Amino acid sequence: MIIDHPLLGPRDSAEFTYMGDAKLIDRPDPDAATAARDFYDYAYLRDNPAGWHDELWFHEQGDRSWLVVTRNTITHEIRQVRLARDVARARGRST
Amino acid sequence: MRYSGFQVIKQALTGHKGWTPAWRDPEPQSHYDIIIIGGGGHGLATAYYLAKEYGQKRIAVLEKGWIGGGNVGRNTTIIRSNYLLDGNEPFYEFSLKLWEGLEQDFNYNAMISQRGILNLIHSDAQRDAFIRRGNAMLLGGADAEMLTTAQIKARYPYLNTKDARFPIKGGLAQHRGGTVRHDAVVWGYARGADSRGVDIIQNCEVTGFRQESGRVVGVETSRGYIGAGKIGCAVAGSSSRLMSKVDMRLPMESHVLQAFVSEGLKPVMPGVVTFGAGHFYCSQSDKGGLVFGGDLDGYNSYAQRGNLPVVEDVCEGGMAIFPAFARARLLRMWGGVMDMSMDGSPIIDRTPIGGLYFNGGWCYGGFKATPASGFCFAHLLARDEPHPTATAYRFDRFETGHMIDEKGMGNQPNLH
Amino acid sequence: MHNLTTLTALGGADARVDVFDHITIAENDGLALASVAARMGQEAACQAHLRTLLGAVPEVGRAVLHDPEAGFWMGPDQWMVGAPRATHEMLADQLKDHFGETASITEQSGAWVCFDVTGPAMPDMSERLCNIPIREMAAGDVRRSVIHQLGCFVIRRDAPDHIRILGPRASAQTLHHALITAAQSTA
Amino acid sequence: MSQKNRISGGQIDRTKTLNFTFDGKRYTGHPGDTLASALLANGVRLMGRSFKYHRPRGVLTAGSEEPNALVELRSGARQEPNTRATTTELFDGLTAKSQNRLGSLRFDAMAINDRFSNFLTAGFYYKTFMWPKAFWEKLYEPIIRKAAGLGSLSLKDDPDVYDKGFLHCDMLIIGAGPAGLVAALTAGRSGARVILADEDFRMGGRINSETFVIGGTSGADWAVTAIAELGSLPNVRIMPRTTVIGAFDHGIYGAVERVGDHLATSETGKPRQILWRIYSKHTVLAAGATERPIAFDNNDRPGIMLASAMRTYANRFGVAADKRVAIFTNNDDGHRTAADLHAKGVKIAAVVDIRPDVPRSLDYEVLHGEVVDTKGRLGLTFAEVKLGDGSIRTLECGALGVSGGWNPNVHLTCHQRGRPTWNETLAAFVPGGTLPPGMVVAGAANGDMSTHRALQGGAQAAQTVLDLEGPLPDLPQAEDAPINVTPFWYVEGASRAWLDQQNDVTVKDVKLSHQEGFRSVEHLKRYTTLGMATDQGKTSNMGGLAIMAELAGKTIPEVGTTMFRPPYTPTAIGVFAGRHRGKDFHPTRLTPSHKWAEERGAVFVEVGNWLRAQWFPRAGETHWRQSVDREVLATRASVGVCDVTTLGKVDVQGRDAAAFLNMIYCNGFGKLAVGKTRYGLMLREDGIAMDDGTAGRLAEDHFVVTTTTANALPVYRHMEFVRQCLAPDMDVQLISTTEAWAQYAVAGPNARKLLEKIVDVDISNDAFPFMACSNITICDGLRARLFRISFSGELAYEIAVPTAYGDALMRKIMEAGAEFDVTPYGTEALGVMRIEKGHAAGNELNGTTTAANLGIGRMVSGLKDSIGKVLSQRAGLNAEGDLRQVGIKPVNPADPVPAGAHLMKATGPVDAAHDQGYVTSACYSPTLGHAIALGFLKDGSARLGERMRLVSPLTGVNVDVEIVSAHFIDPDGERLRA
Repeated sequence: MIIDHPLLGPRDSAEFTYMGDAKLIDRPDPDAATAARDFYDYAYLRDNPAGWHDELWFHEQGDRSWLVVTRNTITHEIRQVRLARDVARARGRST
Repeated sequence: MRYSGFQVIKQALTGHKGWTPAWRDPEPQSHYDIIIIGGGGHGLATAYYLAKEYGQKRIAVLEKGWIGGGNVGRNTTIIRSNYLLDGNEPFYEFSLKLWEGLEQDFNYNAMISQRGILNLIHSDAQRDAFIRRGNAMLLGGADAEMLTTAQIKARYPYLNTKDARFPIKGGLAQHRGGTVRHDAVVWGYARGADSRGVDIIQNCEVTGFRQESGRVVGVETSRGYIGAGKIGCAVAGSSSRLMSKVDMRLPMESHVLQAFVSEGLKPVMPGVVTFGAGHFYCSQSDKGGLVFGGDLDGYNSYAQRGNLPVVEDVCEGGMAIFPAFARARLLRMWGGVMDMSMDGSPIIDRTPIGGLYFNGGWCYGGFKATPASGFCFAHLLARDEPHPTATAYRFDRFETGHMIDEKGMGNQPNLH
Repeated sequence: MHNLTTLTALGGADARVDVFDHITIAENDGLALASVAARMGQEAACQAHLRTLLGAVPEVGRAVLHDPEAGFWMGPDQWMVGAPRATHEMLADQLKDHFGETASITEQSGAWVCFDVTGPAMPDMSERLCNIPIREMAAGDVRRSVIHQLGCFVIRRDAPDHIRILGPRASAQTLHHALITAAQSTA
Repeated sequence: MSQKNRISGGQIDRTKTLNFTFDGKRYTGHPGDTLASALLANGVRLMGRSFKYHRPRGVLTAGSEEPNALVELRSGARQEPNTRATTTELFDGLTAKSQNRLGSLRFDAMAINDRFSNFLTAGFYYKTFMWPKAFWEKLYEPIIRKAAGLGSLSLKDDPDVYDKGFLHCDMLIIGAGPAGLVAALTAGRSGARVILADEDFRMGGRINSETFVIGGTSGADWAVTAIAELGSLPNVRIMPRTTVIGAFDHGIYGAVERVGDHLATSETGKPRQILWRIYSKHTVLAAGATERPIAFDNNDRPGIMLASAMRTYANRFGVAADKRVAIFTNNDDGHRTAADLHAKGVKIAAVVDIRPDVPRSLDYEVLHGEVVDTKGRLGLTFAEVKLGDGSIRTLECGALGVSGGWNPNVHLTCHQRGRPTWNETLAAFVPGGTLPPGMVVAGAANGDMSTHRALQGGAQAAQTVLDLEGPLPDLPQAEDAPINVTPFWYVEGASRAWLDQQNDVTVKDVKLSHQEGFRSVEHLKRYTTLGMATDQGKTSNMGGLAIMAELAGKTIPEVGTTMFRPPYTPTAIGVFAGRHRGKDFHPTRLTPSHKWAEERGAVFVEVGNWLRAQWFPRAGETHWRQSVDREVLATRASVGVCDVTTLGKVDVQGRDAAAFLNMIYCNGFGKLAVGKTRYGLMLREDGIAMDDGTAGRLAEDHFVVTTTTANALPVYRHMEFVRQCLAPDMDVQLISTTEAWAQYAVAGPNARKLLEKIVDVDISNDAFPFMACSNITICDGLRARLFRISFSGELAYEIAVPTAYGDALMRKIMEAGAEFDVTPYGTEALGVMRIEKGHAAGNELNGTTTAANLGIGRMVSGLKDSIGKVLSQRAGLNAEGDLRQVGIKPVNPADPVPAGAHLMKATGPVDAAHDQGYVTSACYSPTLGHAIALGFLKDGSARLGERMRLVSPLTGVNVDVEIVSAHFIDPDGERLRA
């Protein structure tokens, strides 16, 4: 597969390490009353869709960016690639 | 019809006119006591044991395509029970024991061949871990033997002990491990279940569940609504997709695993060998093909195909230990969609929804588990309590912290 | 001044050169290296310092081939700066002084082995080594890529037949062996 | 030996003669021949035996779809089984053997199977061999296995080398027939970067096999001219002998170039084959079409081949399949073979056409009818024809060309999601569904069967994908005749009609499969093995599908098609591995003192990709334990030095560096003073220990984090995840510096005295106490880092210098330490000392252990958030009586306490149900004079002093042990603070 890196352009997916569901960006509040349940959900339950999937790839043999890749798990088509850092900021992790 | 050598001769002499379909092709009835979704190895085995061991009647297996089209027909056919952890070893040993009597039990030659499996050791830490595992196997009633490099070399003289990057320092053998003709397992269970009255309904895709007051009462299918007292799901890589229809999120991801076979060759591999310093394992089929595989492609996938980097990775592993295989040719590669769980171990459990039961999360170890998985799932469906060898395979183990993590990789499914 | 002597990455006292018909592979032992990572909120200031140092800020995937300091882009807000070791043994300290609080500087001199590959068969050889579109790359293009499983930087230099490869120093011999076999296989 | 079937013409070089042997017999051929064409020229029809019945077989085809003519090529370590004679380029000195036979090829004892074929029908083995139970493995299976398989491996290490590489282009053109050549010319002239790959050694594809005229010249000559022009374009790469084996995601193609297979031996250093990963923006698939046979009784005798193959042998190779041939066809193309061979003087016994309105010929007899049977034990002698009026006619012929129509080679269109669609006119599948992105199909592969349409299709494809303006280029004149096929798959008969010749699947087998309910295409394939042979059903699948359709009362497209999977043709496993063999399997990482250690005769051990000194034997030491014991004792008595460069190092800088470490470590780092180091434990988010190490604070905003050797990469990746994804606005910068610094542990009571001779600073206990760290200089000015940390339990330091100075520093330490008898120690002594000290390492941090298991549960700070904190509190990880790390020692000091052994209560059952724990790490402690071990024991911390039984049935150990503290030496840490 080829991942169109937002900075570097097309790169072979073999240069990347995969971690899966981009929901892992949304780490729950450890101080919430529901933290135990929230972290269980965060760490273990996955949507695992057959279709479009936001997922984390690390450009290990490249610029060391974590990316959020929107990929179709049936066709492997890739629709969007973003820097995970930008996604994290957009999801309110800037504190 | 009972299969036997006599029958084969009789039919040959009478123009093979008497052979009948191995299983019927029935129209779905309006209601069954138990519906199994998924006509793979586990689903068919479940139906078989429900009928045979648990005296259940009015059972149907619903398969969206043709039976055996999923992972049971796409794996590398290895059976073994060389597990480490308490939650696993008794279950897999139960499975191996079931394999050992299976052909006579379901009257089908599945070519179960206990030619042994050997895990190569390449470092002292690996030896320590394998000794611990071998001891766990022996203490659990399975068989295990530690082999020296010389003993291994006697069996595999062409093993690379000359210039191996990671020298071979021995191996853990399970002689009762081996291989089985995978399709025959499907057909044997299907035929055995069918002859006990189970309806095997192919080309029947479940599109939804009908629920009444927190309980499932039937399934919507591509062939219409079918009512059910209980429903068991055994759909492997499609688990998340199916269970999302009842709004369940599962502790698993679907990943593609590739497998490979070479052209037919005269016998060179007596048993199964796994490389301990790379991703490669190999056996030789009765037809002569080297059957081999390695690691997952590594990304979520519902496509039954993989990509080139893993092919190369696997062949590099192969060449690392078997440089004499260089001129053998890879004939065919294919992929199966694995239900990779969060700790690498399966789930056989009730769901929060009444009457709905789940069997999945087999990662890439589902084939060897087929008999025990079917047996234990049948037990759960029939008795509403877990089979004694499968008590640890609970949904809630992740929430309570009772993971069964053989590889120690944590909640990273593609590393199990 | 200390009297400790260095070994090259290949373990020799002097840098090694291998000459083939159409390829020359030369170990380059004369580089001092340090990485520069902009501090959060100091990106513009850091780039300004880079500009004064190199004459320009290396863009994504590019090098600025400048003397005595040269630099290339490593990652978001991160660059590698190199200079002759003979004059810049204390490069990291020099850069710390230059960048002040605008950047985190990390000494990298010991982390890399450097090979200069030159000759008309260089593109053919590159195609056996790593997944970069060597024939489309212009002078100053930099690719981080994999050579024999090793993460390397490949820098296309000014001369059309010249690439510089920075690879992990501990695997210098593996990388060298890969280059030699590729040269033999190609040339 | 004369080439008795050699006729005029062909693209072979008759000025040179090549010698070769087949089954030990000498023959000659010419450059340009394949092994198959040369054998046929020499009158050899019998080339192999079938898989199951061991039927005599000859060539069926002239290409890579060949099911029958498989040989063991070459000898010795280069022996290559199952090699298709039809694609093997002849070279001087070639040797080949027939395979899958017991005895000679002519008298194969296994042919007895053919006599029992009625019992060996599809799937017979599933129904028998079950009794008695033990007999399957003891008797039946060994016989079956021995009989199965085709060729043999030499089982010697392949002496040839393989290479891999990457190519990038604008357009990949697969197939250099008329469509591919025109596509390449069109694209090449536009300046696009083009790769033109063809599996054949001669570019031109089908036109090399035909007598067609293209643009007023012979097709073969036109191809030569086209190739010459392409060769002059610098942007076009022409790759003959290159098979594109698979179409992978996003325009990545796998291709195998056979660089040396046509040579007697590859040049030194040059690969036999290269696996190319081709990255192409666009692809034109111009892979042509494959002719398919018609099944009839005994249609498998040597001499019976595809009509197009017969034409190829005549036109391209100048070989007549026999002096007297017949043709059996259902389409006009079959007649071309008769016309071409007749023109070359070959006697045409007759053309048999199933169509009533057969094309007439003045040159030979054309019959309306069907071939119903054949004769000839080792080669065809007669074909029996049932004429339209029902009468039988026997044709004497040594070869029979069969033409059942053409199947476009759609394979690569299906490697992803494409599913071919049915074309009624061609009675064949053509590309359909979702093709691989960027791919267009041209020529016969697209169902455009005439040369004219192929040329047009090729030009159009190139223009379309490159978005070129303007009209199509002028194309040369070429034939544009339709094939006019009438679908016809098999002739009803009483005997056996082969579909899959290699796997011996007959029409009857397909019918039986249907009768037994194996009706889906996949069931048919799996039950009968149809299409699973080395040719992957290229000539047989369609026949099977057609018969299934007929039996099911469906159309062929309703029955469906089986999946086409890579590789397009079988591919050597070696080429997928490329250079990654032997020592080159993985890179090797060497530490800065490697050369020095080699000089001292160190024994090295693989630790991941690192090679580390395991111990340093001295003269007179005959067992590794002697060396290791000495190294431990010497270190504990005076001072030792160990290369610890392999530990992972991550530079952490920024204003938020401390806050960041607070996040990744479960224990606190916020208050760590500058100049201090702290032990840190990282958890995974699931609360399990991930890695441990130290972090030293060199400045307010600068830490150096160390990781274990094994986890350097995953820990760095995890830290970047936390930085970029969880804390995107922290001011923290990370960079791995593992290889930037050479680092040595100097340990032992004299460590300070030694280092004082090297460092430029005060390292007295007051100035540089336990857990201090600092940037310093050594040896009058060399920059260095010093950490006062101890893995051994001794007074110890770790000192780091830039890697290039590593060798010099090690020599300096040895020189300065001479007065203390400084002893270099390796990983074994390192391991012994850390076990003696009770430090957890990789064997303890096995991915399932918690901080609590390690006895450091209190380290998980409750005062702050950190990765893994919440989930580490789950009940299952904090159960009463859970595993705790303990020390284990034998009651009898002479007994071993091996790693991997399990702990049982002193009395009571020894089984899995009563398992109490296990040994993680073990060694002989020279300090204590007996074996010691670390392990995990249920409720371990409450059981110190308990006598237990340690068992390792696997290795025959069963000893009494005592549970003790894991800190075997200096439990209060006096030494390391000294």
